[in-house]
Amino acid sequence: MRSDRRKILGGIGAGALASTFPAPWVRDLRAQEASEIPVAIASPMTGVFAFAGIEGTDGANHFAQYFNERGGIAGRKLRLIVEDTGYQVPQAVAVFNRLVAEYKVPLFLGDSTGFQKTINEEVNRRGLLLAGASFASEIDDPKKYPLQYMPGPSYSAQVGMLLKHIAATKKGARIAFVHSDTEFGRDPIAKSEAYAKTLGLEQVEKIVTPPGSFDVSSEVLKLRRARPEFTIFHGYVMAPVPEFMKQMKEARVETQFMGTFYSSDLGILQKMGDVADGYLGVNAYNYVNQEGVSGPAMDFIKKANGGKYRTNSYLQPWTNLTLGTEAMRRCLESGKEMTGANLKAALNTIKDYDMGGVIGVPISIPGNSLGVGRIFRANLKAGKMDPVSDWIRAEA
Amino acid sequence: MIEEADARVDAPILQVEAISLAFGGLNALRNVSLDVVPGCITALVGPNGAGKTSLFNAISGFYRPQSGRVFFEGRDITRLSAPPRAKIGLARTFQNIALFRGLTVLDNIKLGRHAHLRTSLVEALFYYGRPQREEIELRAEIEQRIIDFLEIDHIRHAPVGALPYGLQKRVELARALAMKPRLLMLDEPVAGMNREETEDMARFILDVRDEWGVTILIVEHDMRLVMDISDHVIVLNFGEVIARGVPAEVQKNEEVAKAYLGSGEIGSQVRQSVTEMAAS
Amino acid sequence: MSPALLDFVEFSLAGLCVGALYALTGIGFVVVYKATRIINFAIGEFMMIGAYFFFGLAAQASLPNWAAIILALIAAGTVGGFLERFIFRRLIGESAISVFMVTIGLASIMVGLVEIAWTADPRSLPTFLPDRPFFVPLGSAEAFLASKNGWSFIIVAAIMAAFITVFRFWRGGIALRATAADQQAAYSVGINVPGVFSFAWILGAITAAAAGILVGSISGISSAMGAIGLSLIVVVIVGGLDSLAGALVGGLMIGWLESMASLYIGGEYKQVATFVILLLVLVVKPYGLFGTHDIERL
Amino acid sequence: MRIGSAKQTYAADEAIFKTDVQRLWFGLLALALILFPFVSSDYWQLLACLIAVNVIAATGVMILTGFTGLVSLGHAAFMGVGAYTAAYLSNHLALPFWLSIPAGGFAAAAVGAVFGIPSLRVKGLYLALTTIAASFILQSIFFNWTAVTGGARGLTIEPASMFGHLLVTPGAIYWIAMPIAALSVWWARNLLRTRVGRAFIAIRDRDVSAELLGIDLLRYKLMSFALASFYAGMAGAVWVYLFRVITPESFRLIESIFFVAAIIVGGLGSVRGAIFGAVFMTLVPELLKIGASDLAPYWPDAVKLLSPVRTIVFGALIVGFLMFEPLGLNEIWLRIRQRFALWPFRT
Repeated sequence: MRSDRRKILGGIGAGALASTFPAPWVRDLRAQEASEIPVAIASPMTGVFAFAGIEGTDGANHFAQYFNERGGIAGRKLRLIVEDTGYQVPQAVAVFNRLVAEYKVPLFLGDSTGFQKTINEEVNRRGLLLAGASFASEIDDPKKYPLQYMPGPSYSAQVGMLLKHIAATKKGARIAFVHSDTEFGRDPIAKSEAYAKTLGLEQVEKIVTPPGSFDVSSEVLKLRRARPEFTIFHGYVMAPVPEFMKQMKEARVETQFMGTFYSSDLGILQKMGDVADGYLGVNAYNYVNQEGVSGPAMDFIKKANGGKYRTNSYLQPWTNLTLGTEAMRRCLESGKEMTGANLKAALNTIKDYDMGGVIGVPISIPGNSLGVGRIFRANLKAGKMDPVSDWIRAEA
Repeated sequence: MIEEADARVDAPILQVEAISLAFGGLNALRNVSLDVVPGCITALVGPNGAGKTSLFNAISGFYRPQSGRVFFEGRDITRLSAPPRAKIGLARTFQNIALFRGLTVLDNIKLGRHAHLRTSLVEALFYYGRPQREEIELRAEIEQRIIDFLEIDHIRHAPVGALPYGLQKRVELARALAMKPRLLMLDEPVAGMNREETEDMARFILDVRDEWGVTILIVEHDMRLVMDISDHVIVLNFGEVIARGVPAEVQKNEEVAKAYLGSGEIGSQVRQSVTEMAAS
Repeated sequence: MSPALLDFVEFSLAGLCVGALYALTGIGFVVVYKATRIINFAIGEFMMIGAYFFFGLAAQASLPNWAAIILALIAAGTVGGFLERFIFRRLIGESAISVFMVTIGLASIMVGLVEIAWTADPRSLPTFLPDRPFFVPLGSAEAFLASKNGWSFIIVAAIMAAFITVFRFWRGGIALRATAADQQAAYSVGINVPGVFSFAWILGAITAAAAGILVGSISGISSAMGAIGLSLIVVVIVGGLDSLAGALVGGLMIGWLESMASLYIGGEYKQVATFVILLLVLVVKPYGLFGTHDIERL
Repeated sequence: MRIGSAKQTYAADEAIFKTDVQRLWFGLLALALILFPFVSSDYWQLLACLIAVNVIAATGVMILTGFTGLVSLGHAAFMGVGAYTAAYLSNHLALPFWLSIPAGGFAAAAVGAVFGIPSLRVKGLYLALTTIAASFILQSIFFNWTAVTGGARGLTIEPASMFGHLLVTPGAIYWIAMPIAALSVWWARNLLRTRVGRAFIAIRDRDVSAELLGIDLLRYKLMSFALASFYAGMAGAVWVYLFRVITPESFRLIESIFFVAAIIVGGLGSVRGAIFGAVFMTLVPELLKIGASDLAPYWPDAVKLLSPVRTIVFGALIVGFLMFEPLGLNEIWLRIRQRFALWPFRT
């Protein structure tokens, strides 16, 4: 009995090893086809950000389809190599090292701020272009991160857009920040507090929630006392935002809820339920189901998904790849090798570029970020996000 | 032999002075005093629950008595914790064998010498110089003095858990001998052994006293063994000393007989056969 | 009533209500430990599967909430019983740390299965609690208590009452207590000890699932929500692993302390406050406030 | 083929390698480890470095849990102490790596000894829980002591340098990580041949009788904690030179669990088990990942759909080993070796 089980266990183990072990060696021998441009993606398919990683992978795959259908770059097709990181830096670094060594990729998409910071030196040394899912303000600095870029405005630019909107709506309004006590949550806060001051807004409360805590009742009590007119969430995806909104409603605090990119997705807001109606979110992209939005890219997306809604996380790698491939095109067209420095220089030449409907205005990328965003209002009854501002260009 | 013991009778190696020990209202030991004469075999007997093992534990420092004092070679060790007591020569074996099952026989025996070795953690990591010398010397000594003496050379590399009961008891004795004992405390050394093994053990115990010059304090139920080998007998009942003296005297003591009958303790012959069956 | 006092009362109420949820999870943990001496590190994952069962039945299969809750609890209990029967019972006699690691392995398996069945998307649970807040009268003022907090407290109190009844009066509960006190003795008086083990696991799983549904209704659910269970282990360390009263007091105390830390120092210091208490307890009473420990014998 | 040998001296019988054949195999292994970086890609070098780091830490956990019987689930946090210390010393005092790595070890040893104090009063699972508490507490210190740890943002460290060369690639760090791993293993083996190692095992098997044999429990339990944490600290310091960025999230409870899982899978109570466990637990998830991405050309959603399967396999390995192979890989290895002991004369 026992020895049978041993055999089975051993068999499974041996099978697992046998099926995988030779692979890397075999692959090393495989000649890389000159007709392809490999791009590697380290994506969180498990762990806390798995939902974003999975959406993003779909977005990236659809982009590759779109791009290749349209001929690639001078006949060279885009080939994506996607791997899971579990949203863990060491795993992401391992993925990076392997894929970069194996495929000689000109562009790598990462999964987190932590990873993008960790790998920065290595990226500089190896000379390739890196983008990812992070909008960390720190990375929006071409001096420190010369070979990186981000597919939208940095978090502090996003909060800045919200603050500007508030200042335009109501002079000297009372505002409160609610953010998570994580790297992601803390990122824009100091800058935003200062910016709110210069706009003449009155900050009446700042709430910091520990990561992983589900209870918000004592925080709500604080907000109930502070009575902010605008409450800005940052550093969350979903929890605990809905609970904040529900309890604030119960406590009859009349406040306008707002949030940054990750918690401004229509899909997420719909999951939050009715309380999310009227929520103001800043987004770097158009929503896939937004009316009157078209362009070759957006039309493709709508068709490829058969009308299914796709989240912000889907459009993020789409945008990264659009910019990255455009940089490659420009680089190759000017007869240069696709090194990181050349690609970044080519990327910075992108001016007033049409994103094919993904972003409502022509964009430029003078530094590390794509500094445009727009504020939308959740209209859950219609299942839509209604734009309430024009496309805003980020300041600094 | 007897003369030598008599000569030193004024300076007992171990003196227990009126110790009392209680566990949550239950008195395990009440005002127990005893002396152990150097170079002799002193037996501690009494029915089950009389407090023999508790007394052993108090002497070796595992329990702290609530009152009373313990002297070893004239030194008050009442407040000393167990490890230093082991170092000054109080060695013992256990009623339920307490060998380290994850180690070989040899390593178990080596452990006995622990307190006398000097190797520090850092030295141990490099195993160079003193630690190596110390280990090799220890090994040589154990091989020559203990393993040969106790006739366990065939099992020195065996893991201790796999050994038969009688051998385990012998390894435990070997480990206690490795402790450089001045006083060897044996807690039921032949319990559960068959006759042959018991006789072997008795021989070893006598040899330890005679050849090694080690004083022995023994707890044992096997009355025949006790009467055969011990020089002094102390009888405990309900945590109190009820009799003491040379074996012949104690055997005749009525109170002792009553204590055993009252406790319903079966005779040693019956017990012997039962344990033999169990061991086989 | 002075504003400072009102603050204190309101925050205390909020804290105690959250503490009740901590206590509930703690009890799911203690029941298993008490009977079987197994530390169930997968407690958070039991919460998670309970919440997902409820989600599947209520939101996806569109059952009425009450039916979905009952079925979800039954399903979670079945999982608990199944794991006991086919895994933990075979590990009786293995070292405590091995069994502990098995629960960790199971936690990982459960996460993977949930991700396959429901994907890793975060989701909201259907609302099944009224959303009218409580206003507790306090002299001239009123203390605000969010509805979910209040209802969680009431539900947890009801579950606790049920527990006490079971343990005091029902034969199975008494058998469980007897087994906890002395397994050998329980065997010898004819108690079906393996049955008690199964019962403890089922009960533990149901309790955890109930806690999971309540927590999920507050924070939403995701395949990563098991981490909450991990952080709640602090509750049982403080209360004592084998004490139901300890879990209750530990849970309430930590909930209250967190709320106080949030009021007087700031939300980011909630956890620090918890750890300070934890440290104090470990130094002063390493077996927890109410935990027992066996006297060492040779 | 291996043939029983008669030893001439006690010293020979106490040696780690008892036969020439063993020495030969060891020589081949050493040679392979030396040649490895010259024949492998960056990726395999990185994995080798990660394995080395994990071997160092797992050997420490093995000493503490496998030999002394004290369960620690705070080891990743101790690793973090080493990593932060090394990073801080290297950034602020410009300490070279060969000083900051041991310094990281010593800092972790001090912290580990402090958190080992409860081991004097509690045992077994309770101790495991206290070490979880240690892990939480240290984690919160990493997070909040911004002046030293950089808080949530973490720290960046300058690359290690040797003779003016910056050691930035995994291939370069390999020459730091692998020797330290080898040293760690050698230390552990030596330890077991002396009174200290025997005392640890005695404490594991029966701590009360160990005390009556003259082993000072307080001293040895703390010593074991300190030593194991020293290993963890060094592992953390090497880790930080490998990745050059630390955030508090790098050293979570789950990593501590990883180490305990590794020594169980490898086989509790043998140094070899720590090595096997660290190698196996590092490689298996990677290989499964490679397997999934190899399927991608034929099955585009493979990575997406198989990722949860990896989580399941990780858990199933732990459960499977504990249920069916509780003595771990080391036992399997011994069985295989037994079978081939007299090969080719008899199989």
